Amino acid sequence: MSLGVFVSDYKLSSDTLERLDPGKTGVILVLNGVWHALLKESGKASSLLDRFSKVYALSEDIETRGMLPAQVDGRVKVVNYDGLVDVVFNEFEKIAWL
Amino acid sequence: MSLGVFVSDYKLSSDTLERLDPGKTGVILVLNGVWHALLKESGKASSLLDRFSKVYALSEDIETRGMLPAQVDGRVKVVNYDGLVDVVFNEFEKIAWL
Amino acid sequence: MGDVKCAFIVQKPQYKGETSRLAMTHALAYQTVEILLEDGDTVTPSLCFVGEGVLGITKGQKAMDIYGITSSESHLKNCLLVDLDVYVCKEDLDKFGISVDQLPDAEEMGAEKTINVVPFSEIAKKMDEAKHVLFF
Amino acid sequence: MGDVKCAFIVQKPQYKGETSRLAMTHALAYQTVEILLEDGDTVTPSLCFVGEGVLGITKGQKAMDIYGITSSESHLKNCLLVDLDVYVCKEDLDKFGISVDQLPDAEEMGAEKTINVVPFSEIAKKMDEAKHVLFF
Amino acid sequence: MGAITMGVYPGLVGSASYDFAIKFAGAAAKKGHKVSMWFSGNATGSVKAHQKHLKDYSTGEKYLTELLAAGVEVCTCEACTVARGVQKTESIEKIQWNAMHWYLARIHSADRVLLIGGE
Amino acid sequence: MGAITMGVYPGLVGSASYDFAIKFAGAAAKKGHKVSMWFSGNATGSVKAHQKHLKDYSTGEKYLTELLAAGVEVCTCEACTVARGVQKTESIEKIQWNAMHWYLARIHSADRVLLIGGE
Repeated sequence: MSLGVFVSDYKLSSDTLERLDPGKTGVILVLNGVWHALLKESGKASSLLDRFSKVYALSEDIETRGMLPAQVDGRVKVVNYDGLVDVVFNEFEKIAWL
Repeated sequence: MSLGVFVSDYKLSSDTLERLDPGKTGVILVLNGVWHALLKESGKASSLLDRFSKVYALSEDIETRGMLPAQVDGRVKVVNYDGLVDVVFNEFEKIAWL
Repeated sequence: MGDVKCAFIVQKPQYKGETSRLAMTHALAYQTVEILLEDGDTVTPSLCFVGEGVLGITKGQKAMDIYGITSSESHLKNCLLVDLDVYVCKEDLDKFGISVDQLPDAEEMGAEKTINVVPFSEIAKKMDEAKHVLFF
Repeated sequence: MGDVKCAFIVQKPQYKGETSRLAMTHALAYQTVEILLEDGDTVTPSLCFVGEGVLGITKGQKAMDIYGITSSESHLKNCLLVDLDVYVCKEDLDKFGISVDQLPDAEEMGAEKTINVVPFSEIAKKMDEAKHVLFF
Repeated sequence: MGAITMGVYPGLVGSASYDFAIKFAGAAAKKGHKVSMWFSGNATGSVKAHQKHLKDYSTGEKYLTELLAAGVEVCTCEACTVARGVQKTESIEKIQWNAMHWYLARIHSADRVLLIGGE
Repeated sequence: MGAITMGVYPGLVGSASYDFAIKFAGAAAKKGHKVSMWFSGNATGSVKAHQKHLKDYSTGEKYLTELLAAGVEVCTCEACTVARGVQKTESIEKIQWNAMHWYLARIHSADRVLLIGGE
């Protein structure tokens, strides 16, 4: 897995994510990006979770918003800041903030 | 015409505009909002121009971006900062920046 | 001029920039504005959450524990406590799958007001009735 | 470590915040970075414009006349002048109806490089080849 | 002539919406309208005096000083400003310092209110 | 242990992405990684000393001071900073002042680069 992309917003303001090869890209949900792991808009989970097989979400940002890690979609791996540091150094070759 | 809404971005990050009554709302395109008056995305002008009958665009922001008022869609009235002040005081009862 | 009604429409989610939070703190200031006005003059904001603005106003927030800042939940409770009218768009809550039970109240603080969950048409009416509309 | 390749991907339009402009000014700094590095070490950014990032890079900009600031056009020309590789996504230009003729060159300043209009797949390749990817 | 109260929130040095606010305020004042500006959030950083005006940065002290000279009233949110480490003694002259109710009071007397809140 | 270079651009007081940058830098430093932070754009306003830490504002001097004490290297873009009226003498101690090539040099030696540029 080559590129880890940080997503920090719920509304995606960028088309870039759709163009990245999901075979070489993982997603790290932080800040308001964690809503992708929590909400079912009109009953449906975020399309990000269908598209990318490796998805992380930051527990501190989930709890800041009054939500619980237990409410997170099963496909998402929840990590705290400490764990996120390991994800950045060990799970991807490079990272980027979209 | 009651509410004049400033649109300052090209990508619309808000659903609010779609929900406003076009019979009571006009649009003022400034900053990157002027791209709505200039671009034909995949050959089609911005849907804002179909939806709202009263649309203004700021000439200074068109020219800053290297475009010319002549390239503006015919449904849009081009004003400069001076004219915009009159639009704000005379054409709408209230204004808002979306 | 008497009372000036304002519609404060929050459409950005909490916890990104400051704008959506400033909607609440500015609304709270309606309590003290009379210091600067003539007798009988008032400003009355209605605080309305629509679109993505309904994100980040649910209860149980841990912003103080984690980031050391006052939570949006806490600001919202203060708004209720000082008798501001607070409206949250029902269609948007439904769309995001957020239930009314997840919204906070400030009963334990002695607030008489609660959050009004209303259709967007009600919020549009607040905008119509207001002299000024401010999007946050 | 020799040369470190970076892909600078500009996806925000010019003239909103500073980020998309800072992509160019930071790329330009590659000329002077050797002051701080060991002999033989270099950093080579490729400057790529994609999505909305292709907005605000066309020629004829009047930013200096109107707002008193250096135009993005001028920064872009400087990038060409110092031999940076600049790529603009063809699909995005086509989508927005911007023609290649509208893009500036810096021939009159003596630049040898010109803007490369390329399919997105070429830009994806730059990201693959780079050690670091920075989105602006 | 009318009165307009402008709120400038996360407008910042280098932000196009801040530039817009400054230019629009100047145009309205030139036409004889009364203009009151309220700075909150990150816009408050811009009241710091002794800014170096570089061509790469879209706004700065000189524009604010011109506005003040043209009779535009500018007030910064005191809490927001000191949170950014800028003290009243370091402020551009003639800028007022007050709390949020100043903004609401100026809204009360305004014919038009424009809150520029976009990030 | 690795080295990470973080660019913080329009991150600001009151901005969640700025808060993230600070907390992440702290977590990485705690694990023994070398952390270098480059402030450009509006993030540079945050190097001003004597910030009043209010509970309503998410970040401030105290977090930066803690990072510096933990060995995190912080450098601000000099041009961006003086454009905002903040002089070197008014800066939080131990923050470096330099030009953009500082950032590129730290990118050269980094294992990971994270540019937080979102507005």
